Amino acid sequence: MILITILLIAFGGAFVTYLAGKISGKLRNILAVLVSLALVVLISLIYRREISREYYTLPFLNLKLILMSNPLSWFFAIIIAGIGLLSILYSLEYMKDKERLDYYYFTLLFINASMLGTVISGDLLSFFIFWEIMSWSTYLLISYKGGKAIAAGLKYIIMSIIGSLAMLLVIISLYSRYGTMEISAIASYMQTASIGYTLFILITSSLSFVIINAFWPLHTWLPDAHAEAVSPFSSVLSAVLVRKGIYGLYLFMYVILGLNILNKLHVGFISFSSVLCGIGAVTIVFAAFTALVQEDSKRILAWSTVGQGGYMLLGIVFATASGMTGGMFHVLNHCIYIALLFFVAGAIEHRTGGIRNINELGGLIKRMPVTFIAALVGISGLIGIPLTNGFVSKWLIYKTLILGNHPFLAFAAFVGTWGTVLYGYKFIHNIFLGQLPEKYKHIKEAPLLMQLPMILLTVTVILFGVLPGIPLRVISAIQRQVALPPLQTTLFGIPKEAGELNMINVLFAILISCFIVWLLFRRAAKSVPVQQDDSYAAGSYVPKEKYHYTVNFYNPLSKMITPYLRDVASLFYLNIARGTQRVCNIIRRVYVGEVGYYAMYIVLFLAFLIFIQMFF
Amino acid sequence: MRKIISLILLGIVCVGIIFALYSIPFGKDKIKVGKHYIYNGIKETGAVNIVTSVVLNYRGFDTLGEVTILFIAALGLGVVLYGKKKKRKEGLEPASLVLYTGCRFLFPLILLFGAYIFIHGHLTPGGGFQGGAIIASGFLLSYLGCPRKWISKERFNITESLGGLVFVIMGLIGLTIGGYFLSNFLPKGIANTLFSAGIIPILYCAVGFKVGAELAGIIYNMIE
Amino acid sequence: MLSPVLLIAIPLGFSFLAPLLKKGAKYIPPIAMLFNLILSILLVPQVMRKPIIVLLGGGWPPPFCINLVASPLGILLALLISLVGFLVSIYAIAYIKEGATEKYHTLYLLLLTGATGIVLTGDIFNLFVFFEILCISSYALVAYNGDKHGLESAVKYLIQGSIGSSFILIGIALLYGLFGTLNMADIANNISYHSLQSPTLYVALAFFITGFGVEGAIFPLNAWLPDAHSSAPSTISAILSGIAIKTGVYAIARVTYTLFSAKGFMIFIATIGIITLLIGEMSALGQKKDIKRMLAYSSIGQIGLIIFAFGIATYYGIFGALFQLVNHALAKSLLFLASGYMIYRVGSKELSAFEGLGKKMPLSSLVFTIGAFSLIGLPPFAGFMSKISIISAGIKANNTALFVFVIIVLFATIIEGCYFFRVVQNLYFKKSRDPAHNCVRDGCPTTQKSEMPISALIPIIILALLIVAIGIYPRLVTGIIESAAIGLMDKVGYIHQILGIF
Amino acid sequence: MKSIEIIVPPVLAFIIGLFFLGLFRRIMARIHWRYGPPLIQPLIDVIKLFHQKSVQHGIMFNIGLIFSLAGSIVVVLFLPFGRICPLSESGGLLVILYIMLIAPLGLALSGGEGANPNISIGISRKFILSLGYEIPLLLILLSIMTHYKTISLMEIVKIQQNTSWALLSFPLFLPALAYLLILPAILGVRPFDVSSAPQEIASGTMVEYGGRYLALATIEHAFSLFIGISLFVNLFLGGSCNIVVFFIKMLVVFTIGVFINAVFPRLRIEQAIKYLWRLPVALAFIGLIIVSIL
Amino acid sequence: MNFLSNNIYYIGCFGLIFIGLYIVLTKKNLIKVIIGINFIDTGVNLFLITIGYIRGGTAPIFSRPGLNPERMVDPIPQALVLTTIVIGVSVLALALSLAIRLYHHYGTLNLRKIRELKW
Repeated sequence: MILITILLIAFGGAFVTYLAGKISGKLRNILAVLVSLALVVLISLIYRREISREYYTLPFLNLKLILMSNPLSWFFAIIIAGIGLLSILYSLEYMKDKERLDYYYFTLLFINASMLGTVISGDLLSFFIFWEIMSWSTYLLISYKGGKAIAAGLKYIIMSIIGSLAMLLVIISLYSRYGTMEISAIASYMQTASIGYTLFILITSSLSFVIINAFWPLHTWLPDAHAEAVSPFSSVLSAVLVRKGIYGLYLFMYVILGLNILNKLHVGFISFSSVLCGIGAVTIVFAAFTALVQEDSKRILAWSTVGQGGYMLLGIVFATASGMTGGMFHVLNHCIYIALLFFVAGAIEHRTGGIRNINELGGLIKRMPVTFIAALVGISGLIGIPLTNGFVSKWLIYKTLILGNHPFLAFAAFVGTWGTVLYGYKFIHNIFLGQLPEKYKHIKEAPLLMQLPMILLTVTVILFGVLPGIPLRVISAIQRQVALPPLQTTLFGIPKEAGELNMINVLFAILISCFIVWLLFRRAAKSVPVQQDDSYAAGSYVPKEKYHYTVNFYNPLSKMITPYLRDVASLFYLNIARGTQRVCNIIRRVYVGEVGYYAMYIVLFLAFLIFIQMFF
Repeated sequence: MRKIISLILLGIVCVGIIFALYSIPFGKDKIKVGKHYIYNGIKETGAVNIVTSVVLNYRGFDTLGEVTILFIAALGLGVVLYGKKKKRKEGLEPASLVLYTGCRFLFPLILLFGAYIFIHGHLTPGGGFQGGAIIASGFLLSYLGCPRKWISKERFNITESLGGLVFVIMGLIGLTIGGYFLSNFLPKGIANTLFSAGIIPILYCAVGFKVGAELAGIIYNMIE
Repeated sequence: MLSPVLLIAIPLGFSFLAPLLKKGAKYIPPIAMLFNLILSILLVPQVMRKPIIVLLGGGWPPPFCINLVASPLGILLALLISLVGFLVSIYAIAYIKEGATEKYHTLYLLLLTGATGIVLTGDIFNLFVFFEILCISSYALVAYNGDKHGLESAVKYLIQGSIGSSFILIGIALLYGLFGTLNMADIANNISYHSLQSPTLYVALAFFITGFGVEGAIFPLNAWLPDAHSSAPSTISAILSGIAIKTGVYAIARVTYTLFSAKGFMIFIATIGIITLLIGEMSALGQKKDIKRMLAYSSIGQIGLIIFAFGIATYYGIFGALFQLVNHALAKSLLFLASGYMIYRVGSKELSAFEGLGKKMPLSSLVFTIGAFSLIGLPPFAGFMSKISIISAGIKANNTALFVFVIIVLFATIIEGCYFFRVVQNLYFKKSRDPAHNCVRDGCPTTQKSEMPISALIPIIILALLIVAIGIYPRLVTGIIESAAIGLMDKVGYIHQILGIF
Repeated sequence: MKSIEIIVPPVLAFIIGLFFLGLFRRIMARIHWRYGPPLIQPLIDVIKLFHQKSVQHGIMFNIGLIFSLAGSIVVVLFLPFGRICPLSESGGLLVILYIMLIAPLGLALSGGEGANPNISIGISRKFILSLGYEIPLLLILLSIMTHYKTISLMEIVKIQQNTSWALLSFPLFLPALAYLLILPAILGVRPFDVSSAPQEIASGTMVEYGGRYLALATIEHAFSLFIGISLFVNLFLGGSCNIVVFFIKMLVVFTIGVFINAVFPRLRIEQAIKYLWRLPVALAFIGLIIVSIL
Repeated sequence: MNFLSNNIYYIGCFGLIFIGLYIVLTKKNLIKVIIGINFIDTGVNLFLITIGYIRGGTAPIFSRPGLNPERMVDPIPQALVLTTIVIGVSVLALALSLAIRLYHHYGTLNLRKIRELKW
């Protein structure tokens, strides 16, 4: 009963929150926090439960709705609930003086609820229903801000509808073939399906997941949507919602089809997995370099979200213990640090009055140190500096790629990482380092309620980086569920038999070396703090406004790569959209407005009917 | 161009019709349900005029619909012509005396004739619609001939409504008494006499009044 | 005495009464429709057990007199008609202010009566008569506003409609000439003895489909629809879209399934449906200005979907079609009603005038959104359930052509999503542009909320609640739809029930 | 014993790195037909700098630099030095790659805090340049790892010692060549010293450093020299069981690098990238293809 | 010739229908179109009557005893035609009234000019 309770609390909580908002804002805020807290608690309670199912009949087409919890769904559910809670907490301050807050909280809770629904549904129909609810409610929140967000939302919803319709096709086709929608039942039926049918199922369904996960040719909705949504929601979007694609792929590839079938799916060199790998690799590289030339803090993060998806894909496509673990772990890690980074971007936006262009900022480290640390740790996680969580998962993925003899994929992943280094540094440098502009001389650190989620996430990034064994244990349970060999783990990493990674050694090495260097540093002669313009201008006059070099930070490089970064896919879709519009406009001319023609249509139709009936 | 296309299309339809009509030879006796009416009509309805018995008894529901359609037309005309500027024909020359007198003379006769037609609908050719149309022509005459003697529209409306109501109420009474809507609950009487055929004359009277009023109303609306 | 004939007789009686009441006429349609609603709900359990055959006139056995067939299908549609009619009439009490109001209400009631008659009757000519009742009253009502567009569209509608009626009549005449009977069961009986080789039958079927297609708005016979829907008063648009064209579809289904049982012809019907769907949806996407016209095109699309589902010609297909029919009736009337007052408030049918209306008319915008989502087929709204059943029917039919059609349906859904989301974002996310532009009538202050009057709000909220309720708990309607679908499939049973009554 | 193993490599690296710095200036001077400074001049410089007062710009200015040096030290701990490799069991070559990021990032953070446009430009160039050489470097490393089917540097060294040097084995000489070609870029010396061009942007990242900061930066430079060269020795020259042999190998590689440095003029950043992405990438790529096919 | 004389009634009524259709399809004056519609109506009505006709039949009225029921024409089409005539009249009336109002608004009855509603 606990699963339906979770869903009821999630959905009901959203509605109650909305209604409470009509009474008082405070009540609404408290309720929102309570609901999301309750979800976290409830979901933590079902950890370690064995696979449990709850049946609810939908008296329609004789379908059963099944709710199911298993390690996979628990893993995603806790991410969803956790990030949901943090983003609600964050919103309390961030959204304080915005309008239509009832709507905002309602939609945010509603999205969380529907995402929970997708992961704990045990049959494809309820999966799809929750998926669709998720799509449109997300749309409602993406467009919340108006302005540019409208177009972003429209782009998102159209692509998402395309994806979900593809999925619908698959689901219905499975249903009409096997007469059931239960995932486990379909999984057993699919073992005997023909190759062609399996391919159809796999390709069509993955269209939807590729879209939602924003893999390369279908990524175009994401940067806009993430950049234009309000920041707490961007973090939800980027951390959780986008990763539903990974969940879906995992579900279809491993839970429904299973390894045996996947291995059969190839034509010569090209197999389904290799196509996905290619997509992943292209996504990584393309996204990393596109992020490099962005000037908008949230857009950088959005593109990084696109890129990091590629790593996850590369991880989970290879059904080896380390690859799968790496992919899944990367989902978790990415969710943590990208949420953190969006919180950072939001905090800056909040304090500077909506500035997202990083070139206008600088030197904020002095005013917002906590935010800076959060950003630094977040970016380190994003890059994968050792001792942050991102490192462990990337390490696993690289290892899989290299040892699995896929050096070119590994190369793409590495290049992507280097791109990440570049834009990650740019993010920090342009926002936090250097000269503090005059107008931001008096801004304050982010409010406490906004700091709290950031601090929590920062700690988590480091914690999982040093003690990767904690999440890895959960992930290995997922693997056991789909009969994959689980990866052996220790608390600090991977034991020697599975390829030795020991984060605690690295931690001590770094700490000790830092200590030694620091001692050296302390012993040396003292230094005097000076004004930043002093040393540069040697005392002579420099304009106060801005000499922090930020604009076009990687100018030579951008000049070189920009020609290759034209978003061909985006243009292509735009042309399709325009073309469709044009065709529609032409088609509508059928209704010419002159009644004689209309009458002629009628007679034409009659004649046509008679004609074909006479002669066929 | 348009004409040619039209002709081609109509040609195709025409071919189809020709094929279709092969199975329906002209003038052959192919009556099926109708035969039943012809043989049992008098017995079952008491009306000598089989058409009337079909119109008001066997297919009385159609007639109700038909009355409704006319009603709709009247209402529709009212809706469409609503708010049109009423131009009283000031400069209208009064009709000549002959015409005026003729009209006044003929008007009651026409009404009477119409009434005759619909009252005897179950006996002779004719009926409510025909009678109503004749009555309406009387009003048309009076409108044309005696422009000053117009009858108020309200009365038409009331007559219309009452006629319709009588039809429906008769049907409902039939439903309660006979068990069927529009069933013939009155005694059928002796065939070929005026007071025969149960409710058919009553219905025809209602129809006659209604149609007369409606057509007159339509004419009124159009003229105005 | 719960006879289904009262569903027709009582509204007719009321409508004859209405002109006598003058000012009180506006309360007549709600009362009559409420009566119908209650009656049809009461009839449902009875009908589900066994269809009621009502004899009219002298009570002679069929085929010798007109009979009504209160089958699950008929009662389902009658229920739908009275429900939508009831709600729309409540809306109309406040909405219809100018013009010949009592005539409006009477005509409105007659239109609904005609629709009820169409779905209940078992006689082909009687069907035609009720069809004419529906058509003629809608010609008049389309012109109700009295502006040039209303008149123009009414004239066009009238010309096309009367051609269609004449075609129906020719079809009837051909059938009558062939079989000498007008009772649908009898004709069906005869046709199933004949093999379908006779060219007369072909031609009659062609005439029927063309004739009913005009009212049923299949492409290319639907040119009247966008005009009429966009220029009629919103209540009438709602009824036309929610009820009138549905009866046309019903008639087509009745003719093809029961009368002719043209199994081989069904794939053609499905093709027509798909073409209609595509044309409708694409035109709606192309129509960026006039919201009512856009909704009208969307109606065309939805009708295409319904016809496609009928054309699948399996039980599931018919089930999906009927389900979609119900949902579309609810959702589209909701949309037209909601847009009615929006248009009234902003004084323009331009889509761009709706910007930022979500703040001024929050409830109307909300229900508009719900209706739009339901039409797109997003869960948890009603449209999702029906769309999914149509798609599953299409795939289950195991036919390559139908599979391709299903993909086209999905494509059309995307287009649908595009234009509906365009409106939704206009409502909610765009700031209203020019304050002066917004409130032309009523002189309402721009910042203030200007929600609809309460009597107009209640119906649309009820409709929205219904949509959500059906979406969450489809059992509300699926029971009767299932038996209706079975009834429509079961031609032999139909004939047997009617002709075997004595 | 273990503790000595941990202490020895950084200390040696410090010494060797500073020695290389001195040697570098010396050789350059000889090539330029002048006497250079004494070999221990860098050490003297460092000691001297530690006693000088300096200016600073904020907390990150310090921490970044500390991190940077610490990162380099940790990298050294990961590299097999002769037989000694304290952290060989903690993740192998992949970890090295990532920890190597700490040093430049730390420097960049520290420099970024200085807010001097020269620094920013320097950092920007440095990162671009690093992207430039990382691409061939990654290809090289990948081909090695793929070829030896391991990610542990110790293993790689061991296999080479058992068979033959990678430089001399068939497909791997291509990546080795590529590595040699990009070695100056890795070491940050001419022709790839555009990021710290003294004449143009006043030494770039170093411009605000003085006193202990400059000292630490110099040490860091020394370490990075050591890392770059020792990586080559380990990867392609089979490492060594013996510290002395190892040192000699490093010396040879270093000298080659210095000669290249001495004869080429400084490249502009675009030219550098173009250079790095042409021949070395092509070589490494071909190598990788061959490796992955074999 | 025999064919013609056998089917002259059919030819007549369908002739009317097709003429009416042709008018509707090609004429641009609204009044003419309405007349065309009326043509169609009339044709259809005639067709209905024709279908029920028996060669040499009498009206189905037993106005005096001794009429041969076998010779009577079908009463149903006659009843139907009664209805359709009324329908035709209604449509005609409505159409004409619409035409009147339309003329007020557009000042013309040319259907090619009355096309503000399109697309």
